[in-house]
Amino acid sequence: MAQLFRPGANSIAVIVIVAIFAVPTAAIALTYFIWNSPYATDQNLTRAQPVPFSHAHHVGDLGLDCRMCHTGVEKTAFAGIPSTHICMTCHSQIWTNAQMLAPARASLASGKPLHWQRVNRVPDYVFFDHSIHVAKGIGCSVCHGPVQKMALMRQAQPLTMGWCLDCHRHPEQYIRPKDDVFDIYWSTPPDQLARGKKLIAQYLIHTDHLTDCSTCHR
Amino acid sequence: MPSLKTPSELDRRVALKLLASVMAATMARCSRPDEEIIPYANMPEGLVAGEPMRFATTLMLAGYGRGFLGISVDGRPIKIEGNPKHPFSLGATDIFAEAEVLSLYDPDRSTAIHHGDAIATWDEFAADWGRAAQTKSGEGFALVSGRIVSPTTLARIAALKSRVPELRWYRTEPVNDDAARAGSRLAFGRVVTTLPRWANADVILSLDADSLGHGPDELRIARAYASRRGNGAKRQRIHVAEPVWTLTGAAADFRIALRPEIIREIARAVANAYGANLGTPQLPDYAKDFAQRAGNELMAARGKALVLAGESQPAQVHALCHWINAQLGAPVDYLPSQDTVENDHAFELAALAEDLHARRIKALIVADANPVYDAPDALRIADGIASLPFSAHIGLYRDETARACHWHLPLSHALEIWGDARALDGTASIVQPLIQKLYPTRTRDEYLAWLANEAVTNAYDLTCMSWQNGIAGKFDAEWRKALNDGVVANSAAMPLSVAVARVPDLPRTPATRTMTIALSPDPSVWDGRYANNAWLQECSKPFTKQVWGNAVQIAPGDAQRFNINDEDTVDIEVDGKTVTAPAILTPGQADGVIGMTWGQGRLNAGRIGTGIGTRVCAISSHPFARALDGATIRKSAHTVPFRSTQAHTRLQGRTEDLFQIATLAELAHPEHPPKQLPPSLLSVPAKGEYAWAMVVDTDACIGCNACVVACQSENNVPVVGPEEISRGRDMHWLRVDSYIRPHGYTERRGFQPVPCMHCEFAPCEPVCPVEASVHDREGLNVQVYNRCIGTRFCEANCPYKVRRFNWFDYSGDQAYADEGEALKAQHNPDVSARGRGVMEKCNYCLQRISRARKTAEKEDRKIAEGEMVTACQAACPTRAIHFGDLNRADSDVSKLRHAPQHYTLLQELNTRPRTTYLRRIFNSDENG
Amino acid sequence: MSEYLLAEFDTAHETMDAARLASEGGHAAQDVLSHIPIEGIDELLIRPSKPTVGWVMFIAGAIGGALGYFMQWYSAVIDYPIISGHRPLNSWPAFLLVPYETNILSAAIVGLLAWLWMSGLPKPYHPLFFADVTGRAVQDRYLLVFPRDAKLAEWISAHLKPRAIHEVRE
Amino acid sequence: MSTEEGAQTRWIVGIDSLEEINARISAPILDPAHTWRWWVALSFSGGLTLLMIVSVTWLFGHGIGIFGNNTTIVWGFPIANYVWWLGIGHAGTLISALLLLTRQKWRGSLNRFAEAMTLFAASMAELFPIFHLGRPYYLYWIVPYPNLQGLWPQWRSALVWDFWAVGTYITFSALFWYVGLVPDLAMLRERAKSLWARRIYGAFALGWRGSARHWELHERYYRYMAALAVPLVVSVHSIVSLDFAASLEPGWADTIYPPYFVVGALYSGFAMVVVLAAALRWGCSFEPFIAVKHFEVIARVLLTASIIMGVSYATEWLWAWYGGERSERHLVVFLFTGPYAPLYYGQLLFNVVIPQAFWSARVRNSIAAIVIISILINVGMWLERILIVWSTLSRDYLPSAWRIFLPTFWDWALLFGSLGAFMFLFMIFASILPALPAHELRKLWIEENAS
Repeated sequence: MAQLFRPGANSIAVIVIVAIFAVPTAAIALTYFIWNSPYATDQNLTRAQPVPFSHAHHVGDLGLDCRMCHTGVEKTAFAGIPSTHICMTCHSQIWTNAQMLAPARASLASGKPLHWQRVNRVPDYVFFDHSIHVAKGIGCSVCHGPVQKMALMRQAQPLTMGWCLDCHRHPEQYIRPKDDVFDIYWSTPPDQLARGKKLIAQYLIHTDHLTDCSTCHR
Repeated sequence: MPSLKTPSELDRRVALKLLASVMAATMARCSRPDEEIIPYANMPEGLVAGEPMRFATTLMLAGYGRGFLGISVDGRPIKIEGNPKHPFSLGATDIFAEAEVLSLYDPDRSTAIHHGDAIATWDEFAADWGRAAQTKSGEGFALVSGRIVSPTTLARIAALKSRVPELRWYRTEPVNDDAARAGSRLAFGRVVTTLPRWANADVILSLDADSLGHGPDELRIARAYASRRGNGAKRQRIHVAEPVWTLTGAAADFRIALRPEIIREIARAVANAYGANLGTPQLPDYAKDFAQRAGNELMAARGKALVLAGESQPAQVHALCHWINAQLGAPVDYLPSQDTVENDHAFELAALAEDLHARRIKALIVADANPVYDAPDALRIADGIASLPFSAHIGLYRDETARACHWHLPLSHALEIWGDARALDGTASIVQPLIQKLYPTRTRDEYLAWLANEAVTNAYDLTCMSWQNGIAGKFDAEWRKALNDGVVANSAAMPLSVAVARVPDLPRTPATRTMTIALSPDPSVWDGRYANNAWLQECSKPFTKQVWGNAVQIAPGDAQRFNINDEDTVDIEVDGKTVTAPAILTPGQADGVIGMTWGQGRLNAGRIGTGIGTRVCAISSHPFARALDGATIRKSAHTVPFRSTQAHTRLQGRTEDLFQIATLAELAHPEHPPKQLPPSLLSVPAKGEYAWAMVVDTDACIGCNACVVACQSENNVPVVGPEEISRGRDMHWLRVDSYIRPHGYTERRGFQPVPCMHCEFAPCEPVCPVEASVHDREGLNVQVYNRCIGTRFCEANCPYKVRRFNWFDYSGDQAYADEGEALKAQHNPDVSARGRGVMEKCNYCLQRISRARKTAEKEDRKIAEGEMVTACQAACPTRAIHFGDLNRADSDVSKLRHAPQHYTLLQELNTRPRTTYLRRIFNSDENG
Repeated sequence: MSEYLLAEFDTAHETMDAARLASEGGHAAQDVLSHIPIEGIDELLIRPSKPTVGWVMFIAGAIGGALGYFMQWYSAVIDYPIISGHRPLNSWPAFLLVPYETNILSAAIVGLLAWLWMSGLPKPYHPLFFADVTGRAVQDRYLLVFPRDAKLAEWISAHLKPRAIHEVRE
Repeated sequence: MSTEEGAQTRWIVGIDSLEEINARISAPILDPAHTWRWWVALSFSGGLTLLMIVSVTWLFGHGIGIFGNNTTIVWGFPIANYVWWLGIGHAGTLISALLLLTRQKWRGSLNRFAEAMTLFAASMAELFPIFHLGRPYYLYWIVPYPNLQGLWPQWRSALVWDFWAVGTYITFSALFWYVGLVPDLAMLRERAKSLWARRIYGAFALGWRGSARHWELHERYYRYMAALAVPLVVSVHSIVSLDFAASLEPGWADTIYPPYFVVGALYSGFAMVVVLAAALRWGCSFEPFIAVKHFEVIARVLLTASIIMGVSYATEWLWAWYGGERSERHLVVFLFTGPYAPLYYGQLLFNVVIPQAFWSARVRNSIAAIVIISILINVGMWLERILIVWSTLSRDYLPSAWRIFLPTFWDWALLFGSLGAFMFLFMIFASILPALPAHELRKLWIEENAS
């Protein structure tokens, strides 16, 4: 008798001891990786919309300005989802009988609004304000990506707090001249950092306050 | 203020019916359900989604209108603020105005016509009314209402009278001015409204006149009062003689507590000094000193001296005061009374009872009044109504009177209606809706117009009709301006020139040995009409700090005499009727006087108000009497809990350094130089772009609680309910601490509003393990709710105990009284609703700072001085709360920080608060 | 294939004497199995052990403590400086407590691993367990371990006078 | 202490052989003779454990509003329970480590179960701060871990220190305890009857053979751990005391707190050791190992600690008076005259007055008396903990914030539930693991019988 274990038990014992340390570490790392992945942040997810509105067509092909439909973006926290009325200013003239626009026509007729599925969102304890970002030279495409290429709207950035902080800590990486805010084709110039710093000074942005909790949470 | 366009005004509200806030409430994030965005089908013109808009409107207290601004977001009224252009608001609010926005969404509001207990249709009511109204002359028809000074409503009553000529209108307001009316008749031979020009008085003697207490004139007087505070020569001196504490008494420089019948002797003493020759006043020695000093000072300040009498004093005292004021050349205006009914209120109520029991009434309409609750039981109003063939009640709630009547018709809330009102001086203002009617209700005018068979029965048209003639010619522009300003220009009445014919007689009353009950409206729920408002029920009363109930205030001497301890439950008996309530010992109250308040003990108020407290109005056979003699007091066999938010109003230990007091004399010659900041190992923080700070002037503060309710409204502060209060929990971000300190033959009282101190060396921050309590660069001590895990270390380590913890989900699933979702419509969308297990506290209205900053930054400028106003600051009728940027040397707060009366609460702890105080100053030559 | 001779003794004293004799006789024992520690006996074995677990723990503790401080300093000063009651960003007095604990924790954990590593544990399977008497060694016996060798067995029997000699074969 | 006497007489009596030691220590595990008393005790403690589980379920469902805490007394039972339990734990470590380093022979009879007591008490202790959280599911935020918010714990908070201290303490105690257990697990591996029991003990014994190298490293590591344990244990309750002392509050912001807490911890812990020792001696027939003499020695320790506690209390009064700070002074008056005064007098009576009975040799040699006094000391120490929390928060700087704490059913349920769970765990421990260190007792027996 005497031996309780087979020789392989020695290796297993060592593996168990290593695992006691390795498994939790790996689990934390994996969790972080998954939570930060587009899968968990809902990035690049398109959602079924009542009307399959294409930014690629309206912005990319037709070259409409963002503010044409998102009327509140310069004035209010919410950029604003256009009312059916705004859709129909054009579509009462063109594509008046298109099948895909039937819900919009029904909405206008009944006065019942369209129910769009939200694509970009932050938690309700984050008080994001479009107007101030737009006013201080943060372009639409910084957060919303190349909408002119999106047939269906999708979330282009992770919208996590860490992602927000990246810009709030170093806005010079992203800031652009106010005139270019709505230019979806704007690309970062090679001397962006120098330009960005100048713009920060020019726009009187107090960067120290940007990472205060109270900037976004209250 | 946004400009308003009249006709499309209505379009806007129609659209709001389809309201779809872009800000759909997000659910808990963990499961991330899909979320919808619902835009407008057709965006209403002028509306900016998610942005607050302000509309001028009018709210009524005791029938008189006061102009306010309603703040509305996405079509939901969320806040009431003062209207600077209205002379009876002057930009400030009181607790009742602030709380109306909660009443609007009250799920207990009546939403349907009732016949008995059953829901009925309009047609059924119309048929019954048709039958009742068949007699052409309208014999036996009666209308009961409170005080009505609205031109449109008066026109409706006139119209109703033309339909039923025999209509008898009983106008009876529970908190009324009967004594003043009688005194005015005695002095001038007619009823006039007396409006003191408080700001013009150097010396004021108040004979139990609670001018700074709640009422339609409070805000106007409070502002004038504030303009004469401070440490300079402009300061006025106030003498008050009163039986129980009032806000005016607490604000006085010299105060004396006397039984009501002795107070008139003071009037006699003062009048004698002017040669009235009314006989020797019978005063105790200390009262003689008081009377002499007050009399001398009044005399010396002739032309700038004022004497006022309160409702507890008989007509003769009022008349005598008019006479004294005439001798003094007092700054006081006499205006025609807006209340056109000649009879007094108590008389009308008694008449109603008599006519009911004498069967002189056959059909009764009660328009927004609650006589069944208000009237003493002895009048048996409910029995009288029950015996009628037809009775209908129009009201916001199915209250006591509604249940006595056959019919109940639901009334629209003031924030949903068109209408008009006049203020005390006749200033007219329009009642403008902020939201379309939430339920199928009608306004008082609409009901009356329908009952009168008028052609027009729509409130908007009715209101317009009243003013088309009044603002003749250029109606459109003037109307728009009236809506925009919240005041109809030049509508105030001209002062009358009246004279006091002769020295009124002042009969002596035999000194009674019995206990006298001094009655007053409840400081929180007024005459009971606000009893179902949870904010007001949980708004602690200025002196007792009681919430959710009413108490009996007795002087410590009497307590000893009757062997009653603090918070014992007592029975008060008068005229064979008994009420039971907890007793609270109140130093500085006159011996032999029991202080009680009306307004509680509602039987059918709703989920919030029913059964709270004791119905004091039951006991007297004299309706609305302010003083009842012959009361007895004894310990009760029952136990009624006393609930308060400050258990220790009678502070043990030394409080001199907490609530600091100075006399004017001391400030002129300060004994000690102002305290230097204690040294600290910590470096003085570098100031950010702004350095926000608050200075609270305890000298200006009158303890009216407007700031408390304003804060609650602005910041989505939940109520916790009586059970939680009994467990010692409350949620107010801003509390008003009450201090009392013996002084000579009386006590000195004061109020200290305590919001978060926003300490620079905040003790709460380093103890938070997760950075939920942190500083921002502008000096705000902020609480990040979504980061908070609820260790409560911050509150444990807060020397000021200003933090509030959500023990339960007070604003969600575990809300008091479980009233459902409707109340959430009131929530300010700019402020997070805090969930269970999270600490919260005052953040200097961070949402307002944020908004101000963004507005300024978009214009590439800094926030201007005075641009950023906190909710409490905005509400304060005495402008006691100052807020601003310490980085500006010329800002209000920077200057006040150098005032000689400036001090820091618990300075020795060296927490370096950003909220600091100004001392309470007594205008006295003595020291201490 | 390890094969052993186990010389069994009753007391620590006897074991010690036997180990000394064996060592002097040029047949130093490979190991001792005993139910209680015998002080100084390892010097009489073939490969006297020079355990350095103390140094390992010291270094691990020092590194753990330093990492503890670094973590705080990096997070509070470099990564996300947040104002907390206007205490200095590098609030070193307050930051000493966590390193104190990480120091002890690292020393203890690394020490445990070092103990296991140096002791050759865990070894649930070991040739010596083939002998039943090994089981007694953790209860009340003392065993000197020698390589299996018939001549050596005789020498042991003659010179060390053990209570018994056991052979271990796999 | 009693080194002199210890040298004169034996600590282990009535044992004839090493095998008897092994047999006696293994008996409760391998040949349990469970009497009805044992089952009653197990069901009683199991029932209380169930009560704890119900309480916690209720707590998580309804929120911490179910406790008696209020706006200003934001801390209540859970914090007091935490401090109390953790304090109890400290005696185990100190007995084990300090007595090892000072080569006290009476350690051997106590250290194993005292360390188990440490583990269970510390486990009970660390549960309470979790129960007390408003949002316990976010507890992990006080741990530095990679996160999407880019946030870290706030290192200046005593609660973060607590986390590291208690986390280290529990891990450390478990290691220390386990390392000491290994040779005994090897013994059980050999003595257990069923193959599976042998394998399980065998797996945890790691293949311990008692080789010279094993012993050499074991002794060294164990001794280094003991050397680390003493500063650790002092730091843990010092840090716990900083939950209060690193504040601004009257009655809390005292420099005396850390030593006062450590002594208090030792005091309540030794008292709990007495109770457990008496239970084991009686329940497991460990009379030969746990002698009256052991109790006598602990009684002396308790007496010393009670005097230190008395001095500490007096120092607080002196401080308040001499310091002259209004709030501090008022707090002392409040303790003596306020609504908590009966509790405060209880605290003084149980912690300071009654233990003075230990001056009497007769009391010191009566196990029953020592056990009763120890229980009273534990009650007294709990009162001290709850009063530390209550009194300061009830009487803060601003009188407007003065409140009184009224405990609820759930406050008590969780306290007694944790006592039950502790007892339950301890009974389980005593039935599956050797409650006394057999190898150390064998060594001691050999030493004592060498001459």
